[in-house]
Amino acid sequence: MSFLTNYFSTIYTSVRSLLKGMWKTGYYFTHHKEIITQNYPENRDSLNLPERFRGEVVMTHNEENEHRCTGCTACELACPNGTIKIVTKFDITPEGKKKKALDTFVYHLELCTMCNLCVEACPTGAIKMDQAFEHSVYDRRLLTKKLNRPDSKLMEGVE
Amino acid sequence: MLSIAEIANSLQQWLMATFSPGWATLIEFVLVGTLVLSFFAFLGLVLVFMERKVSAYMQLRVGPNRVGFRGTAQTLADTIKLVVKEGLTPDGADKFLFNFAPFLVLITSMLLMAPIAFAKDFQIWDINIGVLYISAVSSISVIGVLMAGWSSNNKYSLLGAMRSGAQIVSYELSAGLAIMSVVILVGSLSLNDIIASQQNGWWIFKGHIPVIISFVIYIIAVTAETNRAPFDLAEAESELTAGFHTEYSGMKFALFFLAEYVNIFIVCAIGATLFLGGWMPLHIGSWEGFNHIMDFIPSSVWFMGKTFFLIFVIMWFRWTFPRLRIDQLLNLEWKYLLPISLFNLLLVTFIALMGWHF
Amino acid sequence: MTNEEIKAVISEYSPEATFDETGTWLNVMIQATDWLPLAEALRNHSALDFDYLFCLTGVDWKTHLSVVYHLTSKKYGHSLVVKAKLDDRNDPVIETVCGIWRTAEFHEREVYDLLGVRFRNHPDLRRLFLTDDWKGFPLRKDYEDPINMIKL
Amino acid sequence: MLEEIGTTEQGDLVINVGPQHPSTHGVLHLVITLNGETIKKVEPHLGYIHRSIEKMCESLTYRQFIYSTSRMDYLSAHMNNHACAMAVEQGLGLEIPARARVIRILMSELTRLASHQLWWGAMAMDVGAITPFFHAFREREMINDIMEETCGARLTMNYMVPGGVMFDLHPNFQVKTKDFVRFFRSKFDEYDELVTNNIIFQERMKNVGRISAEDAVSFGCSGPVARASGVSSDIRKLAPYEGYDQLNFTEALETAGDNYARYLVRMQEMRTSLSIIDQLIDNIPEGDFQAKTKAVLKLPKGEYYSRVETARGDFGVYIVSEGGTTPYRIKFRSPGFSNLSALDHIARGCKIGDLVAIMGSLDLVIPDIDR
Amino acid sequence: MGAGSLIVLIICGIAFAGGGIFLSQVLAKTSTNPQKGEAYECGVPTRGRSWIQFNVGYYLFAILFLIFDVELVFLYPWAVVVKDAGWMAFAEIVVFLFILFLGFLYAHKKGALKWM
Repeated sequence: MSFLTNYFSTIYTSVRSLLKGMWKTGYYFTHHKEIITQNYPENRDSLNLPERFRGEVVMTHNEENEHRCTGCTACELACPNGTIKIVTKFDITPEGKKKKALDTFVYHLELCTMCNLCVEACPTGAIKMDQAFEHSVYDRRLLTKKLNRPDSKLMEGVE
Repeated sequence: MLSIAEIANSLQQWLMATFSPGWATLIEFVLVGTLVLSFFAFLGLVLVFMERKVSAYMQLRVGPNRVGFRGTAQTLADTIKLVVKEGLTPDGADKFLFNFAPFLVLITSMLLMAPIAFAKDFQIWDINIGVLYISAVSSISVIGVLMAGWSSNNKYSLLGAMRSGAQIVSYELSAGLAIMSVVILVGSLSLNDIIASQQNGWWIFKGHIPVIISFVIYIIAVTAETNRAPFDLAEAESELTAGFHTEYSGMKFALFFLAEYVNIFIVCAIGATLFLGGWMPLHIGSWEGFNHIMDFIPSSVWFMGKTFFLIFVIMWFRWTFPRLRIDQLLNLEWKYLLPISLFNLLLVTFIALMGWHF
Repeated sequence: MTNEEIKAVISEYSPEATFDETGTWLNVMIQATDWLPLAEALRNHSALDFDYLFCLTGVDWKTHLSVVYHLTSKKYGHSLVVKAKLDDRNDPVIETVCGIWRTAEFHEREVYDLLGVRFRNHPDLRRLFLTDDWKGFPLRKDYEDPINMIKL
Repeated sequence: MLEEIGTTEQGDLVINVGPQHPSTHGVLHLVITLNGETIKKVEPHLGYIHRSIEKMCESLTYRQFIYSTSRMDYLSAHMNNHACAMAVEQGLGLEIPARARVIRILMSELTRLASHQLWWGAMAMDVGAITPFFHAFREREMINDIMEETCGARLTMNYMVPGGVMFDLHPNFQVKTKDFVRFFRSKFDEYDELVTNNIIFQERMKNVGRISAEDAVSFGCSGPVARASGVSSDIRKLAPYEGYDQLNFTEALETAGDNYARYLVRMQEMRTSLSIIDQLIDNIPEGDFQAKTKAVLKLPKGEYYSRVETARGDFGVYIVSEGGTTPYRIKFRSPGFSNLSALDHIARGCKIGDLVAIMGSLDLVIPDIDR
Repeated sequence: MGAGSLIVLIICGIAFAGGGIFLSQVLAKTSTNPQKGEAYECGVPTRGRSWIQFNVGYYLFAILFLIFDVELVFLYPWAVVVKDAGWMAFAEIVVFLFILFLGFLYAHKKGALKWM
């Protein structure tokens, strides 16, 4: 007899557990308010990325097209992946001295792991992390970027 | 009131009057063929879309919502994609069987359409052994599955096919026994008789608990027979990649896919016919007013409503439950469903003989 | 068991072992040839009972190789680091401890794969990560990688 | 000869599962010998995503190498970084500010929760239930948002630096974390209703993939896998770091050693993590979030080993320093590697379907194994 | 429509499947590559043949199925007439099912329903 009670109680508990699960999924089926997915490309304008979000490295420029990079290569040394290559040139200062300055700030986005070490290492605060995250392109060469704008100069007073 | 049956009848009369009998029959055949084909394609599109939407809402998603109005054309787009895909046949496969299997599976589900009463007096073939016909023909599809799995010369396919063979034949028993309990109550194998007997109430209401048990067993068994989760061991994605149709691609895969969905429709249609009264509107005893209002809803809507409700339940299973393991699956059938349905059958007979059903 | 007691027991089994207590754990330096009897003792000695080998690795010291075993006892909670020195850099061989700690099977394959230490009597000593036809052992200090992403 | 054609004897089938298979979470390649449906032997083939992180680290500085460990067990990236930072701090003899310690613990526990949530969803998916996966992601998303706000990234946070953490907590952190804890608590019953109590799930999990306590120790299992067999192995208890010893929590232990026990241990751990967060969230000390360090770090000659309890178990970092700016040799002791070594032992005699469930319950993250 | 509908349906099935496959062959872009003909096994070349004799635990279930399926066929005509035939038919089927059930219990006892 205990075999039979066992048999039927197994059936009862199993069916009950299954119905409970179905109740839950049924609840979500009928409650569309609970939907969590976002309509991504359409909601681009309302996307709110936190300001700390690291999407890519950019170099800040002010309105006069001046940046703060002295070409000291601290970021290049700090980078674990060889993402940054700094090409320097020699400027002639008004006093007639030769001075090392930034020529091109090459940034390989395809190698970057967004570790933020370069930003931390920069003594002058020339680079920062940007929130842009849609980086996909069809040609990987496009991922190699030049961060300093054309004809930009070093900001006054940045050493 | 204009009903589908009337349209069909007047069409037939017009055909008979206009053409010679031979031509009329031929044209009728062509019409039926076109109708069935388009219904087939339509079912595939609708059911796949429904499945995707049901799963999406249960999974806190929106589901397809880009192609067409609110994503309704998504399945059409998928079909086009499958059509323009290259269908591959593996080098090691048994080419004939490999290509024949989708035909077999599809023809089987096509044949199962014949006895289904879609609306009042609207049936392709009013066969007097409808229930037996369905039991018999539906077992052919397992041969298609076995054929597909074996001929692929792929180990996953082989295992999937073997599993599916054991599974389908096992669950056929309890599905058959569940169907039989209604047959006992009605005393006829014809689907039309069964529907007619539910004039004053559906069997699920009239037949007391034993019929409800039969209904539950029927739903479980057909879920297993159509290889749907939680009994989708033949395809068990996380174990056997795609099971018996691993090697199928493009249109041949699409045919399996379509047949699967049409089979779901058919088993649910049979379930609706046997237990929920088919196209018969909801009638409650002697509430004349209520019954009269219910009669205004077209019979085809009743039929489709019930069928799609059952389809929804089967989808609901799929998106809620984990998959069983093969030995548990067979255990469930042989240790629980079969003994219970055998016992239940006797109970139903007892009730029928005592005349306790309403 | 305190370090002193462990030292005493170990000295019993391999008298030539030297000790180093500067780190978190007691370090034992032995020759590779002394390893197997010591390992058996560490595992089976009732007062030591080092049943948990949680790290097994090798270091290339340019002149020689060493295999480092980090052991702990689930029962007593004491830990021990054993460093076995392998003098022959061209064909470093040490006894396997698969039979004592079963996790060693994988770890030894890894060390074989990356450092080229052969574990004698290992049941299935094959490359674990690299392909079977790989030349050289990457974690050796003299291994030159033809492709170096960072230097590119 | 028979071995060569893959059929060892009559009736044995050799099947490759992976590297491209829906059930392996990553590119794990298992060669399975089957007798019918029963598994006779499982042989893992690794190396598909081996990047030789240990070798790479030998040319990276002590600040840089930390972040390469994020790519190992990406689900507990933060805790991997934690172990590395601790090893470096051990070498430098740095004292970490109290605030940084608490932040580290909070972040670690959040990461553990996120990892376990993903595991829960993936576990259910392995046994065939797809819906729980999305439910798990709903909660995980909230953690990711918290991480994104404070750390600046969602998965590979790169938040640890030797001496503390990279930034201070975001002003919203406390509020959002409390919200999350409240929300997650309310949804925890749902986890039980959907999966834990489900009879099919229990049948699939109970008495499957059993490993005894002795074998678990011998195979070097750690984390939930060992704890499910009754082996106490929580580093947070055995070798407390960062002030875990001052917190009030218990180690989740089960004795059955089967899939279901592993499942329960992880569910219990989620509750533990929630309670740890509860204890700390209102008591974050004020002060620095980073100790002062030199621009170039040099570890004195010696060997350093640090270990943390990641979501998968005992993660160890073994650094051999020759006194330079880069490690001489580095070894990561990853929990998944040892747990995988037990797979063959666990899976023998089970069915194919069980294999998938076992892999799910071991919670293997392949990059952790294929370093 | 009568049995002729079966022919229509079979033709429909062939037309649908054949038409679909034909259409896809016309429309699909094809390319040849020896790897395309390989059996799929997660991207690793298959080891050994698939068509070997192997241990199927399902075999016994198939045999059992045969027994029960035959029984099921016997039951159909009975089910149709049982209401008219009355209690005698009921008693007979109870005996029939009882014997079968004994067989089932025997199989169960012998372990045929246990997975191998």
